[in-house]
Amino acid sequence: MIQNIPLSYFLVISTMMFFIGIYGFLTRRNLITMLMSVELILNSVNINFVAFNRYLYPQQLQGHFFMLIVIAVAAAEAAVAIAIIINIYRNFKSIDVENVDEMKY
Amino acid sequence: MNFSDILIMRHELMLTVLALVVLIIDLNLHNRDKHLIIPITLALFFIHTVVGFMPSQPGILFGGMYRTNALLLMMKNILNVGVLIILLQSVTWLKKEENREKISEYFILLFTTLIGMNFMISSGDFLMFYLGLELATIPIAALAAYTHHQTKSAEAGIKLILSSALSSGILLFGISLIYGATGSIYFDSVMQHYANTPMQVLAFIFFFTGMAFKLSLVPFHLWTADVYEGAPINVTSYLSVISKGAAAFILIILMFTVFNTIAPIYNHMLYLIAVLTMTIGNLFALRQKNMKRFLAFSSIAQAGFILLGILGGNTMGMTSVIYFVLVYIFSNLGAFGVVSAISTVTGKETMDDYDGLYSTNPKLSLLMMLSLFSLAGIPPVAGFFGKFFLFASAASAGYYWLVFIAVLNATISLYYYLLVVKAMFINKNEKPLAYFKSDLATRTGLVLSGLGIFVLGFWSQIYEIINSLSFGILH
Amino acid sequence: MNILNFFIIIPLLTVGGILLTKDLKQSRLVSAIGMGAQLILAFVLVYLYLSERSAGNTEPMLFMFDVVWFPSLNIHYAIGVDGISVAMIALTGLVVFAGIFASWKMEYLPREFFISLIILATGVFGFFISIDLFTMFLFYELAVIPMYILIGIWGSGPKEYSAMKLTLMLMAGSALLLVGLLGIYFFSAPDGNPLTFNIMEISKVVIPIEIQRFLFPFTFIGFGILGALFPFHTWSPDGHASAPTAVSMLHAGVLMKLGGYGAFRVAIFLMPEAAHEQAWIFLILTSISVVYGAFSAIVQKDLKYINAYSSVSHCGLVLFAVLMMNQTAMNGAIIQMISHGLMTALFFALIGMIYGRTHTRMINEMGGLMKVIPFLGVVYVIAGLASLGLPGFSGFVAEMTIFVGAFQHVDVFHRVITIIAASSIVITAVYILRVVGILLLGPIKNDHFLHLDDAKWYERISTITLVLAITAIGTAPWWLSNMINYSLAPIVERLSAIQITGLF
Amino acid sequence: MADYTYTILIPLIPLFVFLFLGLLGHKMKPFVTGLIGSTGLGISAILSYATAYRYFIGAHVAGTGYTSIKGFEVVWLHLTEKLTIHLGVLLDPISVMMLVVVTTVSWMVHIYSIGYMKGDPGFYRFFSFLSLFSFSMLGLVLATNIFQMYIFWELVGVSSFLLIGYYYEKPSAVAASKKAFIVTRFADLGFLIGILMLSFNTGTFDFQTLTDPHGPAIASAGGAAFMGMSVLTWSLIFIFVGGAGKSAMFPFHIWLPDAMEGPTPVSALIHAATMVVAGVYLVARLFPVYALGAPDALMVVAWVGGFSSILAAVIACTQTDIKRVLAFSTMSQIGYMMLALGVSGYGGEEGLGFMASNFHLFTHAMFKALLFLGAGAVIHAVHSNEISGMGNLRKHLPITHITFLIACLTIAGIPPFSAFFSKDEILVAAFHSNKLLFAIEYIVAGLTAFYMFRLYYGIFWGKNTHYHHTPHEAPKVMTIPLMVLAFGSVFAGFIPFHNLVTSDGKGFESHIDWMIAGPSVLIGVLGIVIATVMYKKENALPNKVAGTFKHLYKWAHHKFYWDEVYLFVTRKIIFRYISEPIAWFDRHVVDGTMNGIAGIIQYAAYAIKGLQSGRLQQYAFVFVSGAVVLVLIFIYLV
Repeated sequence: MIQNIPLSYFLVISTMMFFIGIYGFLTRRNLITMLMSVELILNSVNINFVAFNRYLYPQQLQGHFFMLIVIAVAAAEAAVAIAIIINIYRNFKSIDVENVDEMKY
Repeated sequence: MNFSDILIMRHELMLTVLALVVLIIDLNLHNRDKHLIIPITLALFFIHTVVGFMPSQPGILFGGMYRTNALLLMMKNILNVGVLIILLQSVTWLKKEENREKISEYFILLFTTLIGMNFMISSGDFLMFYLGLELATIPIAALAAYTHHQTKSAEAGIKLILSSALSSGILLFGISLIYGATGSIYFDSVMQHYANTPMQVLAFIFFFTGMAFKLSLVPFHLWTADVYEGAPINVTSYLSVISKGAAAFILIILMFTVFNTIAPIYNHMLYLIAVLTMTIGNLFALRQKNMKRFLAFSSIAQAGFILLGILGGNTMGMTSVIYFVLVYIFSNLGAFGVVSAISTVTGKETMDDYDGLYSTNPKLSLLMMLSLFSLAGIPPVAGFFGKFFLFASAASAGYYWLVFIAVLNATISLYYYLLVVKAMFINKNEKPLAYFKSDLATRTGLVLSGLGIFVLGFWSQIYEIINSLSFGILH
Repeated sequence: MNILNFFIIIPLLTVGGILLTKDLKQSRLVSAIGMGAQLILAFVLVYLYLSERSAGNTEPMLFMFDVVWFPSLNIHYAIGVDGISVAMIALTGLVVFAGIFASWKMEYLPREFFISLIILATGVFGFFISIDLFTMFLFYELAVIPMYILIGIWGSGPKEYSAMKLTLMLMAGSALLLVGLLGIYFFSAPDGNPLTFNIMEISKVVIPIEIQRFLFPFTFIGFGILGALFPFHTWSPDGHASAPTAVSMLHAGVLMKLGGYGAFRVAIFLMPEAAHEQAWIFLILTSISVVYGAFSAIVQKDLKYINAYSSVSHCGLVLFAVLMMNQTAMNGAIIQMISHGLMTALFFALIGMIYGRTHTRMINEMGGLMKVIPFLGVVYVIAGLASLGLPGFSGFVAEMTIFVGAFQHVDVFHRVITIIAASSIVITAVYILRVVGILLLGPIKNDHFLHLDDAKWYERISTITLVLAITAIGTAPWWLSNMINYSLAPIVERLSAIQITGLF
Repeated sequence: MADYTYTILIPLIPLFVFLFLGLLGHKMKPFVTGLIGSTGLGISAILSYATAYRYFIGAHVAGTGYTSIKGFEVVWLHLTEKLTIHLGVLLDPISVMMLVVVTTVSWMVHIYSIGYMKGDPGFYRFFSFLSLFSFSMLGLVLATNIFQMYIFWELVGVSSFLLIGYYYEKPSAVAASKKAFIVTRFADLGFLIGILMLSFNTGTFDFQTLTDPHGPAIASAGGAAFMGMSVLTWSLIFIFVGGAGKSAMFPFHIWLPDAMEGPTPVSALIHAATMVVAGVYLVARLFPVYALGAPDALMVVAWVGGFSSILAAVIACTQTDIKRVLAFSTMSQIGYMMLALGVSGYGGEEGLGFMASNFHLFTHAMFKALLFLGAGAVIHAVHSNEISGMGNLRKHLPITHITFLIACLTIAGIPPFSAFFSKDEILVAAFHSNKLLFAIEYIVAGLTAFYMFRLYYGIFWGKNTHYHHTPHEAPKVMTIPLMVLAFGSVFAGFIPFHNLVTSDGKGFESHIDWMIAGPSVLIGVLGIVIATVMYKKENALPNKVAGTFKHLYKWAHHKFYWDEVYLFVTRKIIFRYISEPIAWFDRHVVDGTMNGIAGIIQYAAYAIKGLQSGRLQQYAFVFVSGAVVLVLIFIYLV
């Protein structure tokens, strides 16, 4: 069944996710949403890894493991990021990224 | 694989143990005795640094994910020494009342990132590299936000973590494409398969932006100044020196090995980015009044110089980059050490506060001046040698105009370094910062960096060792 | 131990000694002893050099000493001297010695002052003894940077601005220079030998001409900026005007000579083919320097500016003569460097001493000083006469050697331009006499000046040392000239191996 | 060949005296310094006389020509393979003659100055400067090569500068000394260029080689040409420019009248007898080259000399400062000498002009020094230079009066005073060469007699001036030199110059041509008569005459406005239109560019600060665009 779906479909999906993630990162004002956008990017990477592995190099597992580790790291990253966002909320009373521009020039 | 094999990961293992020991001690100490952690940790880290210099076997672990050899050890040792100086310089700051409960956090997070960097340097595949990179980045974000009650610190934290998340996302995308193109994440096999196809160039560029982020190359540098300014000063010096140094090390290894096949393309790119980085870094540094921000931009410009060595593309290039980073660590730590000492005692961080500093604190002023001269590349301090070798390696590849631009930029940078010198030595001030005496640790840290600035240049042995090791790697 | 190493060691020991001192009295004493020893050493070197030569030693460089420093890059700490560098070293010794005495009353931060001054001197000495381009460049930069501090802290007027301008322009010069030096290095061994920074080694090979065409302007302008080449000379008037006395002396007297010496020893010696091709451009620039500097000096009102522009003119003549590329003109260039070094040091010393008494450097605020400070007045006149090229003083010897030498050039263009450059001797007379007339002669304009003291003993030491040197060269030029000529011969031989073609 | 090594002492003694007095003079009594100076010069003078005797008579083999002898020579500076600057002593008829002139006048002036400068605070300075001058002048005279001559040429220039500006607190003296130095310096540039060209073409500085009729200099006459004249001609013209500057020939004459600001003995020594004739000496020194190699250049010499002599004579008639009258008279007489050289040929009778010129130089030195010293005695007595402040002094100053009268008669060319003979030879030479120049010289002879007697009557006769205190005769130490020089003026004419000082060293027969000499004496007498009518008794005639030639008088009185022209050139053109714009250009354009570069960098630093906006998403945007741009460039463009 999977053989009927060409690799390029996955790649298109992952690329779209990648750019949606970037778009979200650039446009969403809420810090949490920005973090979610990053997760989108990371997930697009995961799809890439898995797809490449499954289609092109089915005899090995490097892509799969990479995906697993990325997921784990993303979780850790999110944890630290959210902790800092809480800190931001305490200091700025807001989690709007537009407000976080005390240091500039 | 047996036990003795695993010992070739000595640095990483010891650091892990160190972090755990700090944690355990912290748990067992009463709240009012927390400051005892500081001397214990310093002593332990000192032992770690010394042990790190003991010779070790080159080898490969985990089926090629981890590798080590004399050059990589040397890089790690360089970082260790830098961290030792930073730890010494942070003692006064850590002893402050407000930090009492968080002392161990500082050490643990710092050691964790150092572990990450060590792994990153020793990585034999992209997976280990990525893990090391994230391990080296995420805790720093926490460190940047170390001072809870300061908005600036929190802002620095969020800016760092989100920017780095984005950049590592893009980097990962690059890695996934590399994997797709070559079918492997191991450096050795990627190197053999890497070719100049559009997809692989794209993959390389995405990968490179991630590294450029760490090295804060223009235009991927914008987080740098804000984070440096907001983070506690010692974290800033850690970021600007150790983190950047590690990134430079791994970048040059990867450039010279994995991506060597597309060197004709990335050389153009590096040329462009080097010019941009030096120029824009300098232009921003020109008008900074906050010392941390000032040093942030100066370190951006310095990163541009590092690219010159990579452009050399030969043993000389590699040697000069490593040597430059070594020199840069000492010079920048000298400068940051002074800023840190002053900032911790008086809370003053702007250039105007330094007016007339020489009349009250001559030694600090002298060290600051020498460090700045070293950063600017003025003899007889080591920075001159570092810069000269970088330029020489770029010239060896025929990039004379780039060298010219770089030296002109060094001249511009001299201008703003001299502004600080002028503030300290020339400007008159009714009320210069009062005389103060730093504690032993800070002074040791400052003296160490001062010594380094002098010794590294004249003692050609160091350069020669790096050179022979680099030669071993590249041939 | 090689005698030349002491030229580095003694200043460093002196700096160490000053660090141990506490106040002005001790630090100036230590400096005077150190630099006195250095001066004696310089004369010993001259003596040793001459006796080596008369013993029949025909090596181009004597007292060679060579230690590998960075083996992988083939960088050596290589030192050695020929007649030219010996002469320059003697000059430096004299000027530094006089400079220490000229700053005998440096009340503000004396230790720092003397340390910076001596570090500067170290750089200069090191530069002149180096025969390795790397160490040469290192010492060059080492000599430039203390200027910032010296001018910035102890200067006067818009000192921060001037110091910054001077430093940055000179550093920009060294940017050009660095490119040139690296280029020379990478083409120093076309036939596969290890690359080298050693001047004597490089001079044995011919750098490909197209490379030379690229590198020569970098190197020459790089050194030229320090030698006040038009239009890169503007650091000089401001810098000199703001600098404290001893610094002006050292800077105009010695540091600017690094430019001429380097242009000659590196740019032209190592890249003679390109030098021949491109000389005309720089000849035009230098002859502009010569005339332009002199004209500018005519209307200046500040004594130091007058002298600074005069230095532009005189140093332009050095580069001009170097570019003529024949033995006599180059010989003249070297003598001119020494002569100008001594004269201008003397001038700046005197200006400093006069300023210390009158508290103004504006000539129109002064007048008739000869009456009240006859010693300084007479020495000023002597310096002026030396500067305008009066026989009996060194300036005449230098200028005449240059003009006669330059006029021997086969090319008409070179001879015409020589005449243009020679016309500066009239303009020089105009501004020198103008200053002497307004400053020293005539009635006393200001009653405050009636009670000025004449020179103190330390000021006398400073000025008499220089006057003696100037007259010694001026009346007995043959030994200096022969010493230089001997060392020039191999260099000129290399230059004349090239087919000279006229421009017009 | 006789040994003349000792002649090196002649210049060296004054040098030592200079150094001795200059360094230690302020510790000695004034009179002692004067004595040391005079003694030193006296020894030099005696040595010179001995040398002259040996050279012309003692060691000379009768019947042969006078050859040039190098008494002494050392290498001073080795320039190129061919060109070497030597210092030495060259003895030939003209240099020996000049030795006598210089040492004699200088000695007299030294002695005279002991009296004249009495009480002056800078007494030792004055004597050391005088010695310096004597040294320089003797070095110039004895030069073996043209470069040595240039060296001492500059040195006499500076001693002249120092002596003119001796009263350095007087602004006019300072200005005059500056002017003298700069004008001559400018001319010296020509000299230098001439030397450079000459040495480039001939490969030698040495006079013996240069003046050798078969030497390289004359051989190069046919060489490359420029603007219709050979390079040799050009180089000799340039050299003559130097000579004209020193000898105050038109158009470099303007410094000479102002130079009278110096003490009068200085004027006598430097600006009458010795230094100003250096130009003549220079041309005479190179005369064979001029005559054989570049007759065109010689014509220039003749015309410049002729024009200068008449210009100066006209101006002299209108001046009221006695020293200035004498200064212009000097210029006029030197014009004579130049003209004589210019019209002369080479060898034997052809070289009459050469001989006449040197003859006149010799006699002129005597009588003009006498005139100046006499004027000095007058000034010493009345403390004024202005002729209007004098009159009827003959009773107060009898010795001065007599010697001055002798000098006036001499310069007017009245036989048997010495100048009659020398002037006559010049006129003869001019007559055989160029009638127009000859006519000019006749007029000048008349004018000379007129203005000299105008001066004479103005001082010693004329109106009964009332003096604040009675003028009295100068002391012995001043009058004795006057008498010595008067003796010289009277009898110098009988020296057989035509046997001694000739263009090729060989003597020739010469006799007085009364066809020419007669009218010239008459013209002289006419001038004296007119002057007597106008100035012996105070009357209205002079004003009337001045009124008649109003414009001419006004122009002549203002020295034909040459000073103004020079002022215009220096003040307006050089200062305002060259130097100031250059200085402005330097500060604002050249330096402005450098500052501008710094400004642009600063501006750029401010202009791009918006990049660092502090907003995270903008950072991310730049980051992503950076990546995208890199991708675009390196995938699609490269």
